[in-house]
Amino acid sequence: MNDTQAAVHHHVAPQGFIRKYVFSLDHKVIGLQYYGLALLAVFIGMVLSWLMRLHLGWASLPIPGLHFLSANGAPGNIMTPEYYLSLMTMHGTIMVFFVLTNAPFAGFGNYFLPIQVGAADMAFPRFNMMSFWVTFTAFIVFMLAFFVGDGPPLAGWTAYTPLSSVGGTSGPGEATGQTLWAISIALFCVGQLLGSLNFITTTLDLRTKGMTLARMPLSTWAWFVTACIGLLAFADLLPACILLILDRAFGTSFFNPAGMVVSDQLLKYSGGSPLLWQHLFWFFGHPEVYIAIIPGFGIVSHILCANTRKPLLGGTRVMIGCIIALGFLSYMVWGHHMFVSGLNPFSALLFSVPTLIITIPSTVAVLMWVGSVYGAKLRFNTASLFCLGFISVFISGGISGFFLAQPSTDIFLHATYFVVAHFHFVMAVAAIFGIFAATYFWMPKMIGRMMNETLGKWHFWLTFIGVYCIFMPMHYLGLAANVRRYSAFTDDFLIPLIPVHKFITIAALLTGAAQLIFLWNLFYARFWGPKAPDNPWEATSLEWSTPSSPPPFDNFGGKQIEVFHDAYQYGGAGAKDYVMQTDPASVPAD
Amino acid sequence: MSETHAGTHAALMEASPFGIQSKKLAMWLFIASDAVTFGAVLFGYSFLRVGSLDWSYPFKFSPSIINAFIMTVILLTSSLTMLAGVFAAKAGNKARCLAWMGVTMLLGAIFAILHLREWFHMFDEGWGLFKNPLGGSADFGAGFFGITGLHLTHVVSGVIALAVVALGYNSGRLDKNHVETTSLYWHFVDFVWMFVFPIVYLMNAAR
Amino acid sequence: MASEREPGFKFYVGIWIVMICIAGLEVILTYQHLPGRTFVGALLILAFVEGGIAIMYFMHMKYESPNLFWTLVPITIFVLFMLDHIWPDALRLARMNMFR
Amino acid sequence: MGGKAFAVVLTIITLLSAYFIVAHTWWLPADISTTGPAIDRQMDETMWEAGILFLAGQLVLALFCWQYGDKPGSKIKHWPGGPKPVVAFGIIIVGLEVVALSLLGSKAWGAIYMTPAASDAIHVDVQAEQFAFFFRYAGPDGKFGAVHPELINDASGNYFGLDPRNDEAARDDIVVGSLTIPVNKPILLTLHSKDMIHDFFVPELRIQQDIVPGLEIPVHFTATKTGRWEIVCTQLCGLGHYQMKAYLQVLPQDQFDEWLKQQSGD
Repeated sequence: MNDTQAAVHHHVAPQGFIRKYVFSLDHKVIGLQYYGLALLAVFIGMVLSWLMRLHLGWASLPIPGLHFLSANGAPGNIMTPEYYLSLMTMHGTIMVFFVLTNAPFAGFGNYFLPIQVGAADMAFPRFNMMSFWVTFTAFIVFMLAFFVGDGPPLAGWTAYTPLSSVGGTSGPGEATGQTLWAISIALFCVGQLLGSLNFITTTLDLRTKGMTLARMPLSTWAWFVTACIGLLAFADLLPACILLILDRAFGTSFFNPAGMVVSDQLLKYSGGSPLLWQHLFWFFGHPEVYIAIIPGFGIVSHILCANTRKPLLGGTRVMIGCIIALGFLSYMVWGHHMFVSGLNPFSALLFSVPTLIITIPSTVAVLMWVGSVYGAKLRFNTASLFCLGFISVFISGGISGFFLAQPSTDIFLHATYFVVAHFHFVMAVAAIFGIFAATYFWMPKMIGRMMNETLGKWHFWLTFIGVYCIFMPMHYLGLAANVRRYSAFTDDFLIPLIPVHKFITIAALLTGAAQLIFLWNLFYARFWGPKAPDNPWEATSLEWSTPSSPPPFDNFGGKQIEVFHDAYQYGGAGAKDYVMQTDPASVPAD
Repeated sequence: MSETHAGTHAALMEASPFGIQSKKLAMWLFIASDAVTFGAVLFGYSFLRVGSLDWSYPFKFSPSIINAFIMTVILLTSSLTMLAGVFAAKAGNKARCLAWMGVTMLLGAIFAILHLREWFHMFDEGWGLFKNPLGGSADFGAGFFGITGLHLTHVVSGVIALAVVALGYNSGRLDKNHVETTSLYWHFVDFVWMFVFPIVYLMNAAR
Repeated sequence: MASEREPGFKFYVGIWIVMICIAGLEVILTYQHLPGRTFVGALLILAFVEGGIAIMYFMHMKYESPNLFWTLVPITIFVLFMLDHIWPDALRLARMNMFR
Repeated sequence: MGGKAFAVVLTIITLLSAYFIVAHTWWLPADISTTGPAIDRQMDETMWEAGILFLAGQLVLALFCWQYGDKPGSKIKHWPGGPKPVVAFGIIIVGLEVVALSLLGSKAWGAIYMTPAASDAIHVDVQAEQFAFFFRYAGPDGKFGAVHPELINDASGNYFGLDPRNDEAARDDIVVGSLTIPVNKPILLTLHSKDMIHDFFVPELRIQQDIVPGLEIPVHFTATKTGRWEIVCTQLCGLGHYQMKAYLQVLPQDQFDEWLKQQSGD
């Protein structure tokens, strides 16, 4: 029966630059391509956030050269309110889609999922290649928005209708920019669907001998579950974007109610509803949050074990349970983004219960992590520091979820900086910390060279303290009813808060600057770093049993590998306190 | 790739939990996600319909409903002929399989033609993506043309896919499994229509 | 291999006839002037039966390993079922419409 | 080394973060509504439970990092009692919290959104547009004129699209740019929007409600203090979003009647 699995990947190593590095079928190259795209995107997004923060701190401050980016967006280098909103939209979309989805899931997933299950490549290398290039096209289309007529859209990354659906009359950037946004996101969905198909099929069908589902590393599990979520979530955003395009380009009114009057013009729409867009969007939007964070769960658990030198508390089972529970819950709670948006008050209560229940698997996961630090021989290399940072940041961000999960408190905090702080902590920063941890942990394998630990530690300390300086005060702003998505604070109750914004801005600039250390570290390592051994961290999973760093084209050099136990056989007494997955021996008892 | 390689490779792998080919599994997964896509559109359309105060019921029994019923029968029949093709392929009777696939494509084409014919009738009556000659909510047009358009796209791409697979199968580049996998997609197109027919046609019939 | 348990082609002809009958039944129902909810309910039930038959027989789900069914179908249905959260708002849309 | 440093830094961050909460350095503005206290209580209860979890989580993490660095000769210790009690602990503690919060919270929520407005509530019609709020009082006849979107015209000041010529209910409607209400009197707002989604947010009232085009969303409240507060839009509605605001003027009953008389006068 197994001949049915005889998968595609008996392809020979390609020759020629194009086939090797550009239109490559090799999952490792594609993984690096995704990572590179995310890296480019994250720095663009970061610069955007710098500009936004500067504007929030000093609204009338000229930013040298800004008018080159947009002449009418920043006349005399001073950002206009609408251009602030455009930058905010671009920042949000870039970060959520092209960074938080691409790097931890598509990037590292592509590179390591096949290796960790002992496969030579993804199940469908061609789909894999398509998936990246479609995503890349989406990115290009999206970036075009900066250069079209009236600039990027200003409807926010959630593109709430009717602001996003009635076209140019509703505001600058809504003419062409928003259409580009919709097209780009639709393409992105297609790319991710192809990717998810590949991930799921590879995980289920291409596991090497002995690699039962229970023995898969937690990172693989996380990527697998993420793929399952993405498969259905992006399938929901895709039609939503198509309907949005229909509304914008063909005058349908799915999301536009009757009797809308924009600039004294009665618009010819009838019978649509903005709530429909919000439902369709958030039905994707909440799972998307988990697509961003769940790979972090897996990566952190994986790296933490290698650095605590002991298996995770509760073994892999509890963590897998948490991840799967989160996966299911992610589809039951999207309404908590809409408590005050005209949602039926009854469904608000209905949504708030599963939302609060999310805290249970999250708490259990945190307890497992913290519990496995107990009694460990914790190695404080950069990777493990970022793991610990992840846990701390995830706690902080998760806690504020309690407030937003309840309609009664959300009614005050809904559109305030409290929300900004919450999702930046729990989704953005936590996921980014996961990415950093993975980078410091896996780069030796991916580029074959070690990264500099000292620089890495500097990077960690500055980033860790920095993010707390940026986002912790945002909670306080939120409690003081500081409304988000304001490009300037002119209301009486907001003016006293501007100093806090100045502080946050400075913190953001410094933290952003600290990322340059990381960038330099990465590039230095890539070209001049010391050669990496095959298993620098004394870790056990399959990616460390590849014959070289980076692994050969078919990952294991034609050697057929067999797996004998799960990926976390640490904690033995003696010099070699771990057992590779490929090693029949069992871990020596202490 | 060579069977021998397949053999050796397989022996050294964990069994797939489903015991089916990777590409068949991938097709199933695609079908699941596509089901959600259609689901989302149908839910959206129903949402607007439930919320609408002036919905219009344009479909007369003749010709619309009759036409839609005929289309349903055609699509169901095409599924049957597709099955016949798969049976033939499994029995190793290539010529027979290709013939049945041909019939399936033909039926698919007829379905598309009938569909477009109906569309143009409606355009003549003044229907459109945002036009409603009966004066009610324009969302009927948007929903109807949106959903059936999405479905029609699936039908057409299905016909094309069948053609490609048939050629490949004929030239021996593809095997019976490809035929079976493609058949899954074709049946799914049929499956979707089983929801489109009642929800979009019958529920809008002038009663 | 699963396909041994699979019935012959005649069986599928039977299935085909059944499905056409269901479609016909739906059309007949349409003109029985049933109350709205009953009509919608009946149509949906029939649609699900018909779709189920298509999945189980035309698409051979019944003759694949049960794992496949128990993995794909419940999850997909669960996700789509969750979308039912939108109905309270759809009703609200009608009740609170500005131009009532 | 790294471990101890991390522990110290994390502890400092944690205590500092907690300090500003405990000290209420930045806090919710004083409440001026009858439904607000319930929300504030809910906020405090959540803050207590969340705060304890926050401190516990961060400090325990710090403690372990301080203690269990990779020292030569140190031995691996496993959690005493294994994972089961930990998992159970997590599920029970957080589970109880979930139950408690959702029970308490639903009350506060229901008081605002799931109870009808008092029968003697003063009815004010609110129209939001890019980028302003307009408020309409029914006038002496107590009836609102119908809204005709095609007649809406900011240039001529017909913000609600009223048709006084054919619709006498509309003739005495009072349209003003700021919300003036009497103190201690239930108020019923009907929120609707002319163009985009806007939001009616008065932090002091603890009321935040999106204003969705095509829908008429009722909101009711009772102000308990006289004074002047800001009404701001919290739903991104376009380039002027940040300066879209109006004022809430809460007057003693007699002054309010006075004001209303003047308005209907001219």
